[in-house]
Amino acid sequence: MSAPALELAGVCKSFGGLSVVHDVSFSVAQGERVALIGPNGAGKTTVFNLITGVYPVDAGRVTASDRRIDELPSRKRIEAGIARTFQNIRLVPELDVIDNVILGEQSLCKGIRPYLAPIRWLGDSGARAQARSVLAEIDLQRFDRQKAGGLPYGIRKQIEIARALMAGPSILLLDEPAAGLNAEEAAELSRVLLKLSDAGLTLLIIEHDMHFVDQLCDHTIVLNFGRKIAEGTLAEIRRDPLVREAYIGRSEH
Amino acid sequence: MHVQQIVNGLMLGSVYVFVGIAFTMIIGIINFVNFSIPALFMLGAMTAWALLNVGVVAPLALVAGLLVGIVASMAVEQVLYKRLSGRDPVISLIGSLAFLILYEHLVIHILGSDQQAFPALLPDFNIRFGDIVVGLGQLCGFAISILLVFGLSYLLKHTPVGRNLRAISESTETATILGINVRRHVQMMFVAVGLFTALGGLLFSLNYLQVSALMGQEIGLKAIAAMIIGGVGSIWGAVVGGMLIGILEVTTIGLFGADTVDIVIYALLLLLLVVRPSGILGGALQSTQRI
Amino acid sequence: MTGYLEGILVVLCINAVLGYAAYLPLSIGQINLGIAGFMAIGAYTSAIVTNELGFPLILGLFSAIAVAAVAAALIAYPVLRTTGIYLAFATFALNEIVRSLFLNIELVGGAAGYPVAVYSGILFPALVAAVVTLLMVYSGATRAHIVLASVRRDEAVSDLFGVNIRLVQLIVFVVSAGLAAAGGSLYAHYFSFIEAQHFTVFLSITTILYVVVGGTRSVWGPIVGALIYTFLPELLRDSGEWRFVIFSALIIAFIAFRPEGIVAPWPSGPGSLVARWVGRSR
Amino acid sequence: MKHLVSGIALTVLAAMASTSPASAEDLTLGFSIAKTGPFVSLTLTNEIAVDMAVEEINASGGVNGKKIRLIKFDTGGDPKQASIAVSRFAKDDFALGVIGPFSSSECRVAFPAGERLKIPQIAIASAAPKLSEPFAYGFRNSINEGAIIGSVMKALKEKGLPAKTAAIAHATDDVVSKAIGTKVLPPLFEQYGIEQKKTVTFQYKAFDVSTQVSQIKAENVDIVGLGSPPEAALKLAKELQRQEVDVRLIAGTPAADPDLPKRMDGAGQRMTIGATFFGGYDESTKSFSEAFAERAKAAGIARTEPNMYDVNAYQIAMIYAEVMRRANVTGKQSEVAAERVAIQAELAKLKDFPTLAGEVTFNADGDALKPIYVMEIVGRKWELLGVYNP
Repeated sequence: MSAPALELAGVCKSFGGLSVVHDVSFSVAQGERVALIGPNGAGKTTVFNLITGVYPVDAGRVTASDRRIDELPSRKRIEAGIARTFQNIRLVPELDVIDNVILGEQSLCKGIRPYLAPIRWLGDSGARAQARSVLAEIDLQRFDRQKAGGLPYGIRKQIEIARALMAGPSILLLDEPAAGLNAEEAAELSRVLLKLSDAGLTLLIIEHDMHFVDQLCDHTIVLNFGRKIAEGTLAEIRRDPLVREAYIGRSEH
Repeated sequence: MHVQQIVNGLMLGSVYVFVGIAFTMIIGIINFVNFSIPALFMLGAMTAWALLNVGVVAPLALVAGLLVGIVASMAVEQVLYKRLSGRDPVISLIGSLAFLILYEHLVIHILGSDQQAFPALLPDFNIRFGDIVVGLGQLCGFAISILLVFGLSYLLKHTPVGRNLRAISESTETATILGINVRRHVQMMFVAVGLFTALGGLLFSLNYLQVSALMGQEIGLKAIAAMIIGGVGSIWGAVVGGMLIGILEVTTIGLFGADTVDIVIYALLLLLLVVRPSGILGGALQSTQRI
Repeated sequence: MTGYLEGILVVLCINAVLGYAAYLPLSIGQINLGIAGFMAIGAYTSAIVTNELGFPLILGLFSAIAVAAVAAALIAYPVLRTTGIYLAFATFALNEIVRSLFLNIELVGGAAGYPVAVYSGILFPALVAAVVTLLMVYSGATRAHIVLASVRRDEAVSDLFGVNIRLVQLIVFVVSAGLAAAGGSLYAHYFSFIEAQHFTVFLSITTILYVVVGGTRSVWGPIVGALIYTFLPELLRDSGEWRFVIFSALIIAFIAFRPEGIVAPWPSGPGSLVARWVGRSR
Repeated sequence: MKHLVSGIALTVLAAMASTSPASAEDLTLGFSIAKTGPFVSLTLTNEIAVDMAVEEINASGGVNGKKIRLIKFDTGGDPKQASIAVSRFAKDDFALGVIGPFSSSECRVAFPAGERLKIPQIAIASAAPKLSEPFAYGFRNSINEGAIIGSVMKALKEKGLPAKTAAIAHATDDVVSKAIGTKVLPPLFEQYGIEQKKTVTFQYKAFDVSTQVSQIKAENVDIVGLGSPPEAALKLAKELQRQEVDVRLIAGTPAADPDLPKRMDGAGQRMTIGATFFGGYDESTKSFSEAFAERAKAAGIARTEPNMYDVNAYQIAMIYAEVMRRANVTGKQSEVAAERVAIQAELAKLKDFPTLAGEVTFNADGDALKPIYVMEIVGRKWELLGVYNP
């Protein structure tokens, strides 16, 4: 059994005395599709930020394929194969879509040479070709020359995915990818993610749309008030009283 | 002779305190970097001079100076703050600089660029203790600024308006949600700063008996240094910073001559910015990291 | 080429090079008020090496750029610890220190200024300005432009995708100093005389203002800004002092109604107003 | 973007077209004025004096039967514009010579340009020492400060006025003031056996000079040698009055402003300066002042009394007329280069040329030698102490 793609062990984080993530441990195997669910404010996005190094962990360890990454600066974590998207869109609106995607492979550009090629004028070669192919994978290549700022919410969400894929990650962290998509768009997205996963990409997805999770993920972790309260297949956690209580509160009888 | 030099230093410092407070108030409370303040200082003085020159009676000319200062400050609010509210302070810095240059050239065109003698309204605007001479203009300026600092601290801590202003300084969005009429408070701030800075210009003219279209620049640059050294956003910081620069300038001139004054003051400013950007007293009014 | 236009074109070349020196920091959201200080370093270095060491013009230019770049690299560590308006204040203090230093160094004439023997004619400034413009426009097509726009819009996300923010800021600071020094060298060798009183913080401020008008989000912004800043006063020549009033009013109008400047990739086109309001409500 | 650039190119052409072509029969002179910018209060009226001179010359038949045509260009006191003015006068307007530029900082940039283009320039107010020496085509119708303040010292000695101990106060960031304070005053004090005490310095735009005055007060000297522009002289005098320091200020041409006594408003009593013009000296200066005052009122300018720079500008126009007559200049475009060289030669050997307010000579450095009027402030007016020839 190869080392898990991602493993959290006893991770804690508190902001000024308020404990937001408390002793969370879980692991995501290579090629697995895991969902991270829980009510708002459960600490899901904070876990993502701890994995990607937006802020340091207070305690515990984060390892990616057996390499400890919680001490790496945030800039280096993407080189450990961890790419992500964001809950609220964080693209560069004044740049074309294709340029936004090209930024994704920034971690692979070493030295001065990558900055010398006039990629905008070279038509379809080098960085632009690769970016266009990544966009094609999620059927967005028709937007490549448009400004990222002027596009609808759903499209911009998926462009963030393309940007993350551009970094050639081994594990992709998706923060509510289905939010703002209609049923048909969500189905299309999950079909694309399934194809990527079959190609070996590990997925960890924060999501509220249970139908989307059901279609896509085989393993689910539930957080509530910063603690892991359940883990397992979607069917198992549906029957778990703790989960039901977290979502719909205790019955009065 | 040193006593006179210290008095000179304190008097000089009180000018920087006056304008420094105006800067720090508006940055501290509404996070707006208002570089047009030196122009408001000049507009107050030049308007009063122009009217006195044409024979307008003194009180009327002085009040007119204050009004022009207020109107000019309101224009900055209308054109810049209203349109840019919430945008990053870098744009407000650039916009207010443009206003500074506009007001200066406007005055140069209408009233000329050379330095004018401000008529001595009071025969001898000084008090003398033995051979020590103390400028009355700066003394009242200093007294007014100390009064203002106490007044403002009281207003901010114990009055509803103060509470609203502190809410706005934390975040304009939450203040709006809480039902505070942010626009009215901001306009009030700009009026207060316009009035206060123009008053500073008048007191300066009464004491130094000289005005010019570019008088704001020299004082403005040093007042900004005073605000930063004292601590951006802290009113008491502006007082400490202003006095420090006044004394520093006097001692540097005394020891090394005038040509090293700029180097000493701006080297201190740079050092402080790097080592302790929050200044001597720290941004009391508002978290400095946000700017 | 008439005498009048020749002089104006050289001023345009200098304004363009200086514009790019102000544009680079602006393109990552920084205000560098020290441009005039580095222009002074460039002007004096170029003048000294050509006057005293007999360097040819081109070597004068390169030594000006080199000395300014090294000075910027040395001062960068402390200065770049500051951000936002603190960086603006730090560079403004830096500018005043450099200017006062030159005002008091007798070797370079102190307050009396320093004559420059080697005259450049108009071809040299035009060539240098053209090369600088081409390089900057070329950089607009490379990955560098993408990284700069990304650092300006969102440093955190850029960092997460592997951009070394500190390194980008350092490179921008040093290159901007080099460009300002080039502008200083061109000024020195065409006008044959330099005095420290010329390189005030208000020169940095007016440079930044016309680049903001031109547009800080496109490599063409500084060129458009320099064209307007150079030719508008000439057109209003007979209106005397009014030309400065009109010019500053124009800047305010732009900053209030189109802060992204004339040449702005987005929002541009008919939908821009709607897009802008959407952008603002974000 | 495209339409924008073409728009700007069009406007550039319009700006060029405004320079009218030189008609054949005129003698063209360029006039580099600083109508906007820092010197505006001193330069505003130069135009009136030069227009008066040109009208006078053209009315009396012009030069060699041809009229003088004036091309005016506002430099705003900016050195870059002064250099552009010279290349425009030389290349576009085929001018034979340039009246101006005004200030030292403009001359330092315009003189090298004039030297390259081989076109003579006569500066109006530049007083920085040794500025025109390296330039054959650069002349200055102003006297170096050493001669001016030397005459002031001579007047003090002759009148037996108290001058045993002296201090120096000079601005550090203005080239002329610094030169006066460091290179002119010390040797003069030595030459006249005056014990020189402390030197205090200030920035010319500083608004507060109380520190410096307190230092002077501690020295209790008879006279204070001053190197500073009019504004700083005003500040210092007022502060001396405020701190009740009784001392005589002596200064050179930068402080020579006819309105200074009024602007002093009672301060600066007995301040003594040297200048190259004194309104009430003789009939010709009085009639010039009256004619000047009329035109100044008509133009709505506050100051109606001519200052020495107006007279310098007037003299420059007269000098050009004289040297063009001596070099029998034709003004044809083909001859313009040779005629400029001839004018330069005539200027270099100009000696005792009689004009308003005395005779003018150009020395080897290209600076003017002419009578110096020493005057002191009494009440709110200048009073003449004496006239001295350098």
